[in-house]
Amino acid sequence: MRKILGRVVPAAIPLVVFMVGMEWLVRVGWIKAFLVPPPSAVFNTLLRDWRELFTALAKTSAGALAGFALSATGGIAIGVFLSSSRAIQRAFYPYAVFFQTVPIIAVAPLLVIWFGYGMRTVVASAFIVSIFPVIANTLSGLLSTDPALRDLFRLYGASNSATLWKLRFPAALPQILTGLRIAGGLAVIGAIVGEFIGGQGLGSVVDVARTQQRTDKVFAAVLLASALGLALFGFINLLSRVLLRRWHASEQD
Amino acid sequence: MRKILGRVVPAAIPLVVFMVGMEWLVRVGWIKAFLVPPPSAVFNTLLRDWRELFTALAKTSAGALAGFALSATGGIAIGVFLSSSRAIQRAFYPYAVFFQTVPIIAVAPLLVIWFGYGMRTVVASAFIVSIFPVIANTLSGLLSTDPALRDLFRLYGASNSATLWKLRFPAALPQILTGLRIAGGLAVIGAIVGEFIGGQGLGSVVDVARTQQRTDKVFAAVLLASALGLALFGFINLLSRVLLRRWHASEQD
Amino acid sequence: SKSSSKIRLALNWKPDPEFGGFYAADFAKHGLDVELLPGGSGTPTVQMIGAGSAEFGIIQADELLLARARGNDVVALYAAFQNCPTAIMAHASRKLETIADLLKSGTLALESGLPFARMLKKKYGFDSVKIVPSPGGDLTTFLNDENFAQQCFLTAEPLQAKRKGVEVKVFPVSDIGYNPYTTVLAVSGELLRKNPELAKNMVTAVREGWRAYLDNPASANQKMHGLNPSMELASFAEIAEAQKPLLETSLLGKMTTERWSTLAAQLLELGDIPKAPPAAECFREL
Amino acid sequence: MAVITAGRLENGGAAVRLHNLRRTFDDLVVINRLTLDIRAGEFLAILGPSGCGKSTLLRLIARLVEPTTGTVEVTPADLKFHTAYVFQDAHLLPWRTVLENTVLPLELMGTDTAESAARARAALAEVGLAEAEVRYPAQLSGGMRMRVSLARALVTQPKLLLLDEPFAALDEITRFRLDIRLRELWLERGMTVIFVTHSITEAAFLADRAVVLTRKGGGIKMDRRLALPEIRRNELRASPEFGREMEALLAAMEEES
Amino acid sequence: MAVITAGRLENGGAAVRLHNLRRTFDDLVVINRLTLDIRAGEFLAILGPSGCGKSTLLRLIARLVEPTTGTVEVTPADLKFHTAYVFQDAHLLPWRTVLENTVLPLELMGTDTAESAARARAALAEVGLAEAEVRYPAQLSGGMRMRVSLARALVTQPKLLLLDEPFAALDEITRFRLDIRLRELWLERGMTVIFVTHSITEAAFLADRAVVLTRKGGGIKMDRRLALPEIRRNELRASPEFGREMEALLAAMEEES
Ligand SMILES: Nc1ncnc2c1ncn2[C@@H]1O[C@H](COP(=O)(O)OP(=O)(O)OP(=O)(O)O)[C@@H](O)[C@H]1O
Ligand SMILES: Nc1ncnc2c1ncn2[C@@H]1O[C@H](COP(=O)(O)OP(=O)(O)OP(=O)(O)O)[C@@H](O)[C@H]1O
Ligand SMILES: [Mg+2]
Ligand SMILES: [Mg+2]
Repeated sequence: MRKILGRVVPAAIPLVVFMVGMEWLVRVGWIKAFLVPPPSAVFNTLLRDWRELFTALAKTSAGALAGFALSATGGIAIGVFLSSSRAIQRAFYPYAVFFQTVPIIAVAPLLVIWFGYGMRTVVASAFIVSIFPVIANTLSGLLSTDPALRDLFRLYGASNSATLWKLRFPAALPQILTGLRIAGGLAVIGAIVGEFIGGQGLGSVVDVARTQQRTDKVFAAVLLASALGLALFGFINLLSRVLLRRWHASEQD
Repeated sequence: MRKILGRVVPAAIPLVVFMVGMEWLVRVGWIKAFLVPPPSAVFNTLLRDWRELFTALAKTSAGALAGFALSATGGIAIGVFLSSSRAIQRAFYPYAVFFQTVPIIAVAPLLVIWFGYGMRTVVASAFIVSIFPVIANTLSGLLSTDPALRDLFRLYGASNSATLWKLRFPAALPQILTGLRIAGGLAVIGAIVGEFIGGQGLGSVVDVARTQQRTDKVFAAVLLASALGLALFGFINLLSRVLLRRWHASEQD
Repeated sequence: SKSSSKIRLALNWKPDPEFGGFYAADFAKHGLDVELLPGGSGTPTVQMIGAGSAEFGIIQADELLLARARGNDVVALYAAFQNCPTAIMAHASRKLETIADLLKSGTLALESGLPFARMLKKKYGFDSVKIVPSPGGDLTTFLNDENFAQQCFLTAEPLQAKRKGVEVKVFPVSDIGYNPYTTVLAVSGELLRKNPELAKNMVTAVREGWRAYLDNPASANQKMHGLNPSMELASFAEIAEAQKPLLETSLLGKMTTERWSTLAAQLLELGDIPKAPPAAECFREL
Repeated sequence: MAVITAGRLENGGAAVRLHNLRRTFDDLVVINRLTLDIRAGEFLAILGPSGCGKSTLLRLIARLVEPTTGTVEVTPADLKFHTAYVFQDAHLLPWRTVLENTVLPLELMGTDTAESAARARAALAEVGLAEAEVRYPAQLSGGMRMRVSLARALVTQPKLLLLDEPFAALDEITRFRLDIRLRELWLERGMTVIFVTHSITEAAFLADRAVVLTRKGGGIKMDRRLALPEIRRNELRASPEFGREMEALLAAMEEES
Repeated sequence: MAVITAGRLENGGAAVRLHNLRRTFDDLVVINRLTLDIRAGEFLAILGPSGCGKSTLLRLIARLVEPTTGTVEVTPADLKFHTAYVFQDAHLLPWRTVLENTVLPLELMGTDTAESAARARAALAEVGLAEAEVRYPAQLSGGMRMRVSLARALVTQPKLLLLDEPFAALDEITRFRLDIRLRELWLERGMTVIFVTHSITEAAFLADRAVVLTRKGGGIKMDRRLALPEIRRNELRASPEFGREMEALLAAMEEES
């Protein structure tokens, strides 16, 4: 309990300071309420429209999580594939970059036609947006294996797959987890962009609220999206803690 | 020359295969041309509209590069700041995540109002979208310093800044470069999204071409955006090669 | 006076015939130095006016009512489109007679959150049609799927579809009684109070601009094509011709209390605004 | 004794033939024109000043480094099942406990898990680390890490055992004990052992043949068969034969310094 | 002789007082009730079986590890300018060349660059690495890496020099040479040296006082002042006094094994 408090309180302090400051700035009129709503209004909206917002959040969560799961597995798989030789990297890594720089909005019609309106487009969008960091971090982690340990495995005639799973992958884990940390937030963004196109969830709420000039609702939805991002982030931190605590410097106090 | 060819050729093979395949699929009618234009049409457009497209590319490049430069410096600075203590991480890292998950499109009005039409909004958008990977990778790199080396610096009473610049930063460099690799592509995307709102560059070309049913032009613009992303990527790879060649496993053959 | 400083007019889309009058206007003649700022998808012109990041902006009448309800003091000065160009188009092959027919099957893409969408829903119900977000001027899905209908601009997408060889049937939303002024020149209440002279000059210049454009769109079209080369010159001429009925040349920008009141009442009924503002607050005749 | 010797010959160990070997790093010639025949079942010590190329030679034999020119021939050829290597540094996997590290070679060879664990525990007991099996490398002392590395090499039953100063980080008492144990194991198993050491005493005590490398130029300074009994006990260290061998080695080493 | 001794006393070195020291890692008691007074300018050798806590003791003295209970007092107190430490592993920065690694402590202390480089080169020459200054750590042999680490410790002029088996990875000839050189430096500079070694001979040859730690329990088994001349030459190794000291140390060590 103490421990949890010890983690939440430091994170909450800047938030509280920020909120109070915003409320004050809006109240005295330095910031116009139709641009940035006062935090109190956002809270009111969260309470008043909670049913709509939380239903939307549930959908977005499902889309983002599915996209994230695909990115995590796909990104690691592609990273592993790319790590197998310099030639393969040269041949295919540029395409991963290519894939990353395609603006979803430009290929929206293709998404809709291939995946239809709704969840599948959302998942595809979350996936496309979030896979590259996993690939890049996995690859760079896999390429950084201590050459001495690689020699050890070579000596014992370890198969490629044994070398991968017993050496290179565990050694790359800290970096892969960093890739996942980045992918988590991007999957949420990707899901929301997908929802602009595919029409559901928080993306849809934001879209409607924007046309309605309901900044309070836009911010409430953004807040929920961020909370989802934070939850994913927290989950990966936990995973990182569990997996690395015993041996890696980054998880030792 | 040989060396350059040796790098370009493997990367070009899948491209050529893909292009020829697409052309064929579109020609025989398996893929409808209004969905995905045949590569030949995209090339024609590139040639015919080159002036418009390259002017747009120049603008997008400027925006993306400026955003990327800000992300690189800002992200490293924030990563360094976060690495200074667990308490600071707990207090501020969540906000970086928060910042990352805000969909640009939802806060577009704020961007335009704060930064005005045009370049500054584009730069801001590129910056917002691309900073998190730099932060995450910098932080995780800085936290992974070999404890034995940290002891060495402690022993010699190294100041925090000396420990940072002479130990933790160089040790984190491989991971920071990975962060920059990710940020490069994202800066391009961010710039284009910013251009949808701020109205210029390739973003604008895509935006208009979409409403004009000019898929060929949309694809031509996307292709140029990707080329920009690739150029940034290539630049970071080069940097990585120069900085790490002498000592890091990931840059040794 | 103020007229020497630069004045920004924020458009909500790229240069195209919809803004012909603004590009045809000779602002200098009225002592104005105006910069036209082309926008893109999601350019928030209403907020920009309110926040002072543009002195003037192009908005829709319903946007203005929503803005005022949210505490954003924006006032309409000149309504270019007397009739709302927003419409719904469907494949002609479906042989639909009315909007009601259209809502009985298939998919309809609507821009999320617009009042008329809720009006449609209230009137006919969306039970048997699938509502999806508008692809914003892109016709890919429409061309690909006969049972796909989408919101459009009377003067834009239908022409595009025809060019792609698809016959369409178009239902203007004014048919269901929803007809807000569109492409409205607006200004912040504050600026209007401080510098009514400036606003007056602006309106005069714009009115003359539209008159000139209606008489001869060619040179303004040329200028806009230069700024927006992705749109072909032929399209400019075609659209300029097609939009004439919507502009109602006889009125040239004039607005009436009655129409503003009707719109306010409609939005109030839909629950989009908490109370209807007096029409006089919403627009100013200069 | 004869029984063990017979066992040793039966197994045979691996034979290593180095022919006209040369290895350079950029401009640096580390090994040059080196020809050496190591018979199956031999116990060879390699000596030489720091930086002369001992580790590089072992790595060449283990095929972890390719020769620039010349050949390395190991028979039987399948390194995978026949070679074990104790590197100069421990090179443990930081995410595995001591036991998990020790079991690794068996895991890689696909040995059944229950048996692997038993063998790993036995090897750990051999190096005096029975109690540390659940600790992680970061929690060990330098000498303990090297002993884990040694245990890891001993769990397999290699035909060729390459040791790069395995006992350098150990106190003399433990070192002497392990010296004797290693010699015993060699007698029992009949493997070929190539042992790099800095200790002339240790080389003389353990090996049947000693090679001293030249400081520069990457060649062989001395190749000497040691005339000492098969079974070595601590008493040997005080004997005149031992002194004689020591002196010969020392002389060769000193010339190279 | 007297001159050097005077110089030594003048400088004085640092004094170290350990009082009732205890250090545990989780359940493991590594150092317990350890009280030890090390006079300024003393040359102390620490011996003990692998894993007994020697490195931990050095780390406690260097304040890299906090005592669980008890106190460590070093006078003068400013570690930064007075302590140098050769760790058991080389711990070089992989992105710096040999010269850049050697110069590091001076850089961290803010010494002028030109002078630093000269001093670093001198230190490298001392350990026989003058030619390797532009190489990177990954291009060095194990012994070369340890020598760089040694050079890095010697560039500063520490009052307290902590050495954790610095010569373990070196051949005996080089080792003997460095033994003598270290003793000379100690005499010249008059610093306090605490020297962890596994070699009983080396302890006897170098130190004025030797402490043997117990295998378990983290205490002191023996604390002995060595009755040997101030200047040590290789001939000493054959002398009867030397033999006597060796035997005493060996006995203590053996009891702990
Ligand atoms: N960080 C740590 N966490 C847990 N246990 C540790 C840690 N550091 C050292 N130990 C334990 O403390 C004991 C003493 O370690 P230390 O490194 O001081 O031994 P040592 O005398 O230097 O041994 P060696 O001669 O092998 O270097 C060992 O049992 C070791 O496992
Ligand atoms: N990867 C490498 N790149 C460049 N030079 C290298 C490399 N590996 C070894 N060397 C050089 O080769 C020489 C021999 O190194 P090696 O490690 O074989 O020496 P060694 O005899 O084992 O020395 P030590 O007793 O110090 O361990 C050294 O000069 C070393 O600097
Ligand atoms: Mg070596
Ligand atoms: Mg130790």
